[in-house]
Amino acid sequence: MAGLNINIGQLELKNPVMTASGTFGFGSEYTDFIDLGKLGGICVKGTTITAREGNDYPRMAETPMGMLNAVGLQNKGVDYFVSHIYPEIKDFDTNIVVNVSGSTVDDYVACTEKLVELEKIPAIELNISCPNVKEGGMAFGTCPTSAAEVTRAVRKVWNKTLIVKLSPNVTDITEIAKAAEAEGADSVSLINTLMGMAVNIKTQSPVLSTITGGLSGPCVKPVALRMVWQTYNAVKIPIIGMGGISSWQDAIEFILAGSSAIQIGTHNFIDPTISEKVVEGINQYLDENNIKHVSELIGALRI
Amino acid sequence: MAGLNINIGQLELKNPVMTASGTFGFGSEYTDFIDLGKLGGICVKGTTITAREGNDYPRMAETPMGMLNAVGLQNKGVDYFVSHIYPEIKDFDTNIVVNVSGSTVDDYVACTEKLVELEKIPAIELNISCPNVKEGGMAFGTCPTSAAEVTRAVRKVWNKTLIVKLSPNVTDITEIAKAAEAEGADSVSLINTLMGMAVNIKTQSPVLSTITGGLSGPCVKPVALRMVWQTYNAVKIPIIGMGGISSWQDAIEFILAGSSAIQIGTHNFIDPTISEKVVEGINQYLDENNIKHVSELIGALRI
Amino acid sequence: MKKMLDLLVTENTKLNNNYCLIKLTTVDGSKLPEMFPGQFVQIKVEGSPSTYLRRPISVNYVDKDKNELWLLIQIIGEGTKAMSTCLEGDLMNLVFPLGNTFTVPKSKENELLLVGGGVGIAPMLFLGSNLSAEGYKVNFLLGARSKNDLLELDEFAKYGTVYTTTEDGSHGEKGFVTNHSILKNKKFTNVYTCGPKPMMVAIAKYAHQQNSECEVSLENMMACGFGACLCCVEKTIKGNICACTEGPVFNIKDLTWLD
Amino acid sequence: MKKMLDLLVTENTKLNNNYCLIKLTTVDGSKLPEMFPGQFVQIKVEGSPSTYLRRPISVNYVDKDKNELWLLIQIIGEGTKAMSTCLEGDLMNLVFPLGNTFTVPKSKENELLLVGGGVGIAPMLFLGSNLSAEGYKVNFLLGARSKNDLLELDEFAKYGTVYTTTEDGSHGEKGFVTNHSILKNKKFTNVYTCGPKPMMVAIAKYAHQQNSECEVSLENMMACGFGACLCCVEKTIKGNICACTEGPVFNIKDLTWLD
Ligand SMILES: Cc1cc2nc3c(=O)[nH]c(=O)nc-3n(C[C@H](O)[C@H](O)[C@H](O)COP(=O)(O)OP(=O)(O)OC[C@H]3O[C@@H](n4cnc5c(N)ncnc54)[C@H](O)[C@@H]3O)c2cc1C
Ligand SMILES: Cc1cc2nc3c(=O)[nH]c(=O)nc-3n(C[C@H](O)[C@H](O)[C@H](O)COP(=O)(O)OP(=O)(O)OC[C@H]3O[C@@H](n4cnc5c(N)ncnc54)[C@H](O)[C@@H]3O)c2cc1C
Ligand SMILES: Cc1cc2nc3c(=O)[nH]c(=O)nc-3n(C[C@H](O)[C@H](O)[C@H](O)COP(=O)(O)O)c2cc1C
Ligand SMILES: Cc1cc2nc3c(=O)[nH]c(=O)nc-3n(C[C@H](O)[C@H](O)[C@H](O)COP(=O)(O)O)c2cc1C
Ligand code: FES
Ligand code: FES
Repeated sequence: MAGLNINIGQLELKNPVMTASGTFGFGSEYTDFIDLGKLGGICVKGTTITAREGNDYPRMAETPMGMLNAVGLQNKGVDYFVSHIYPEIKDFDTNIVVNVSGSTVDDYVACTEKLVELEKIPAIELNISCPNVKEGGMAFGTCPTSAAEVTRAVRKVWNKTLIVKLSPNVTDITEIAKAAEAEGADSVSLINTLMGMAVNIKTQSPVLSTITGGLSGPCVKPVALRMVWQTYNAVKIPIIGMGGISSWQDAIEFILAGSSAIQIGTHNFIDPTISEKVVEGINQYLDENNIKHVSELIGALRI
Repeated sequence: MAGLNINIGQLELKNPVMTASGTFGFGSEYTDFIDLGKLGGICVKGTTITAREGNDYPRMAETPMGMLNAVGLQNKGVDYFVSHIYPEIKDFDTNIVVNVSGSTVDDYVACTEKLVELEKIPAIELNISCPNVKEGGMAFGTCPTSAAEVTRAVRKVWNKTLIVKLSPNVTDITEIAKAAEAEGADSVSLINTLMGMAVNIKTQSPVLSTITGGLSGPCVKPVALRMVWQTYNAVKIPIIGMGGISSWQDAIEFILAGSSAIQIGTHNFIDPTISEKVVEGINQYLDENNIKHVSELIGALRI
Repeated sequence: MKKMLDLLVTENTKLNNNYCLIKLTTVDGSKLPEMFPGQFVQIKVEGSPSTYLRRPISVNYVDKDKNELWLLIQIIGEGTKAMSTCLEGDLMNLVFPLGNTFTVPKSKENELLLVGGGVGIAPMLFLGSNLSAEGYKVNFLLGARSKNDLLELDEFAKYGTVYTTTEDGSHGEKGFVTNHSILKNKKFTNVYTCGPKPMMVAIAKYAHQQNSECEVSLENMMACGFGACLCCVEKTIKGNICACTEGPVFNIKDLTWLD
Repeated sequence: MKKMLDLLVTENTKLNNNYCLIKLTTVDGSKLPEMFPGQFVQIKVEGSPSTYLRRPISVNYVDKDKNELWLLIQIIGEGTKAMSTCLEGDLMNLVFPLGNTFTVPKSKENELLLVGGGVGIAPMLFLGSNLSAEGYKVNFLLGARSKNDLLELDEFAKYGTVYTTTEDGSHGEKGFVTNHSILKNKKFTNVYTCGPKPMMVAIAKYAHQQNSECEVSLENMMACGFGACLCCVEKTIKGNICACTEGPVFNIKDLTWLD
């Protein structure tokens, strides 16, 4: 049994496998299938200062080896999270990371302030990369100055682990990563969804009510891996890699490319037990290759 | 039989179906499989002012519903093209578009000047978006100023149809498209490949000799469609859409999203007859939907 | 409790060119989890390159004696086509049982009408069989394009009176289910329906006029099927609600269809 | 002329756990296009979601009487696994014939050695059968891990003398083909080889020392297979050359392996 524990800032993960926000509900949706205690952590659904209805149906489309979604951050708001959801999930034997979204810097700060008191929330992930909301969201993540601004503001009110989640819809993701690092982010996670679109040729209309949506699943893996590698070579803070991971082999690819931890998103829908399988697979790979600790593998790509 | 002819600048296509540069050799590779005369046009392999050996093997990797390539513009140089290849292909009964690449603005101009005299080359496609060469290439396509600069310089020496091929590896593709339009491009074609990466976990090394490469195939279709739609709403010049087209249905999606013509790339490798099939499929779709001319479908998405 | 299980195909019968009936049981002979009418399963499609997500399919019937789960499949795209080629002895990976169930009426005296159109008949067989077993009076109203597309009629007949319509008049009354004379001739206290949306809307309107209770089963597009992605939402009077957990069965009063 | 054709599977024999032999013929009984030893086909894999590109497979043998094309397949990943499950009567889509061919020696007096390792034996059967039919003296040297992995021995025996090595000594000499005593005991004017790269390099070195002509058949990764993508290049003394059109057969003198 190889060593699997990984620290991201002050966040101590028993292993590098987490689940991605928006694909894992609040964790309880998966307790019939897996033991959450086996996972390094779970990122719960994007939370905003006030409740949001999200976008109209249809909100999804299947694409070659992937899917588009346009959920649009449907959630009941941070107060509901604090009063109703947190009590239900706080005793899970894993790290719960809250994914925080907003339309303005003040939104992010206000939402974060409500989470500070929650003992069992050791980390938040700032979602500055959601392509499915009209205001804010992705806009913060496509420009270094605004990424810096929101990171700085939240850093002031949040002393636990701060992860900034980056958008792949940019010319140079390392600029944004460096901006977040400079403002004190403990980690960057990437990638959020790539902006995409699907057309129904029978009705000659877009499939999604929002016309465009976010692409995820195995189809985006090569792009995600490339961005992890670029970012690994640009920042010193740990990277949480994701985008199309559907097997332990994929997870190893992300770790070799520079991820300290990984998140599994869309593939949870296809195999709700995949996260547990990835933990086992990583462990076995390390053993078979005589690697004592997973940290030896991070960014260890032989060039 | 619906009307299929489409004009791109002065370039007259008998139908909107073209093949994409780097995936169709110089056309002769496909004459065993199809009648080139059935196609609107073919874009031949990227040509540079001097010969290039391209990158080392391995140059490709399969990915979920796509592939990465790192060919790196291997070609014998424009002089060889003019003296040896052009005479062989000039009598094809279709439009031959030469894809022009370079490391400096002068390269692009010098290469273009050699092509001006060739009667049977009605158009060139400026490749300012190749992710597989160290200098120039994609760099020109990721910034509006340099895209403008190279377009302006080439426009001065090329009075036939000028198509500028855009990179998807940007925050806002419409800015680049608008820059090319402002400098007199007759059309923009998009998308070139998305920059991606693959890792071999057995050898713990990158699959490609160049570490990163260009992603193409059905996996990129949603991103390509989105960019065509965004660009259609930003420029007035015709758009040539591509990225993952593998059926006539895909081609219709691209036309509805705003493409005046389309190019088929990677899927030629899987089905070398696909381009002819797409022409037939579009024609049949138009007939079945009582559409008299394909131009009625361009950007006709019902929102 | 929801499970992810490989089940064994015991039978795959081609009912006509577009439909097949697949019967499944457990590999190790253990009992199938308890399922309720209206619930569905999420199937992993093997051998279809264009199918990445699972496909939701209703529980058509559960044969408790044989420990068999029936799925009635209409071939409409690559995923259902690949499923339809499975052979006896193959394994199919299912996540199930998912979703809610229909409401059982308070009184056994109630007159029940179960309306199915197209592949929407699938959940009606299981619902009818359960209600009839509990002593309710069940009437089925089934519609299809032609005689050939009216499926499982013998099965339906076991659990209630069967009325049919076909568009070409080759079986039952000619026309759509919504025009069947029984709707005028008889009064139903509870109406259950599944099928194409225009049909369900028409049936819902009829039920509304008659002051009957009406439940519809939706087929919204789904990614996960168990409440994790929020993709399958239906607009209700309480806002956007997941069709996979709080549905697929909805009381028409909660929807915004008749506004 | 290259073609894209659906061929009919007439036979699929499992040779051992990792290998199968698939025989194909035309659907309409028309004659198969002419093929030469060293050439290959590009197969479209059905039913494997992870396989997007075609898979290159050598022509193992062409049975002109039966109008049959043989493919010897080693199962190494999802694509070859899916191919190996094809059944008699299935269709397989091929783009073929592709690539160049081996050089026929000038004199029939020449002593020829055809060396195959692993699945690299595939093209050697076709090459040997053709050379033997033209009156050449053919010697085969075939290597594998163990007896069980030495395939088509009866077929090889029809066209020449067969020498074998196995790593565990269960058939022929123990060790690798490169250690076989015949290499010391006999002099060959022409050596042809296909197999794992280290084996081919060793054989090429041997041939070089012996001043023999040597041709190797490469298995570079390919996307198109017919010269359109420039992905399959091999570094040669003339620069990067496509293995799918100017290969897969190369004279070792043109490669940079021995530098
Ligand atoms: C809860 C539920 C229960 C169902 N029960 C059954 C059943 O018992 N038997 C049965 O045969 N089918 C049932 N369906 C429908 C079935 O899931 C779809 O027909 C199937 O997913 C289509 O997959 P495909 O790959 O064959 O077609 P695809 O290639 O995915 O689709 C073909 C076409 O149908 C459209 N389409 C696909 N799924 C949907 C959808 N859910 N809503 C609207 N349009 C869609 C696509 O956009 C496309 O145009 C049910 C669906 C749901 C949500
Ligand atoms: C000209 C030519 C002739 C061939 N002839 C035969 C033949 O007659 N019989 C036969 O069984 N095989 C032959 N091969 C090899 C065969 O094409 C591969 O084994 C096959 O493509 C693997 O596909 P897969 O989907 O099963 O495995 P994949 O899942 O694609 O690959 C499994 C592993 O093998 C590696 N791999 C796959 N293909 C290659 C390659 N070409 N070079 C290096 N590594 C690779 C992958 O990187 C991966 O690690 C030939 C190849 C070429 C180029
Ligand atoms: C249905 C769906 C909803 C998502 N919602 C969120 C969200 O609320 N916040 C967020 O940061 N990312 C969200 N994402 C993005 C994922 O967390 C992840 O970054 C992305 O899907 C790439 O990983 P994958 O390919 O493994 O899914 C969502 C993704 C999907 C598919
Ligand atoms: C092997 C390969 C080589 C390519 N070479 C070129 C090139 O020389 N010039 C160019 O502009 N684009 C080149 N491209 C990009 C394609 O023309 C096209 O833009 C891209 O592949 C997206 O389309 P597709 O998904 O249909 O392949 C190449 C693509 C591939 C796969
Ligand atoms: S399908 Fe995912 S929440 Fe309903
Ligand atoms: S495989 Fe495409 S050129 Fe050789």
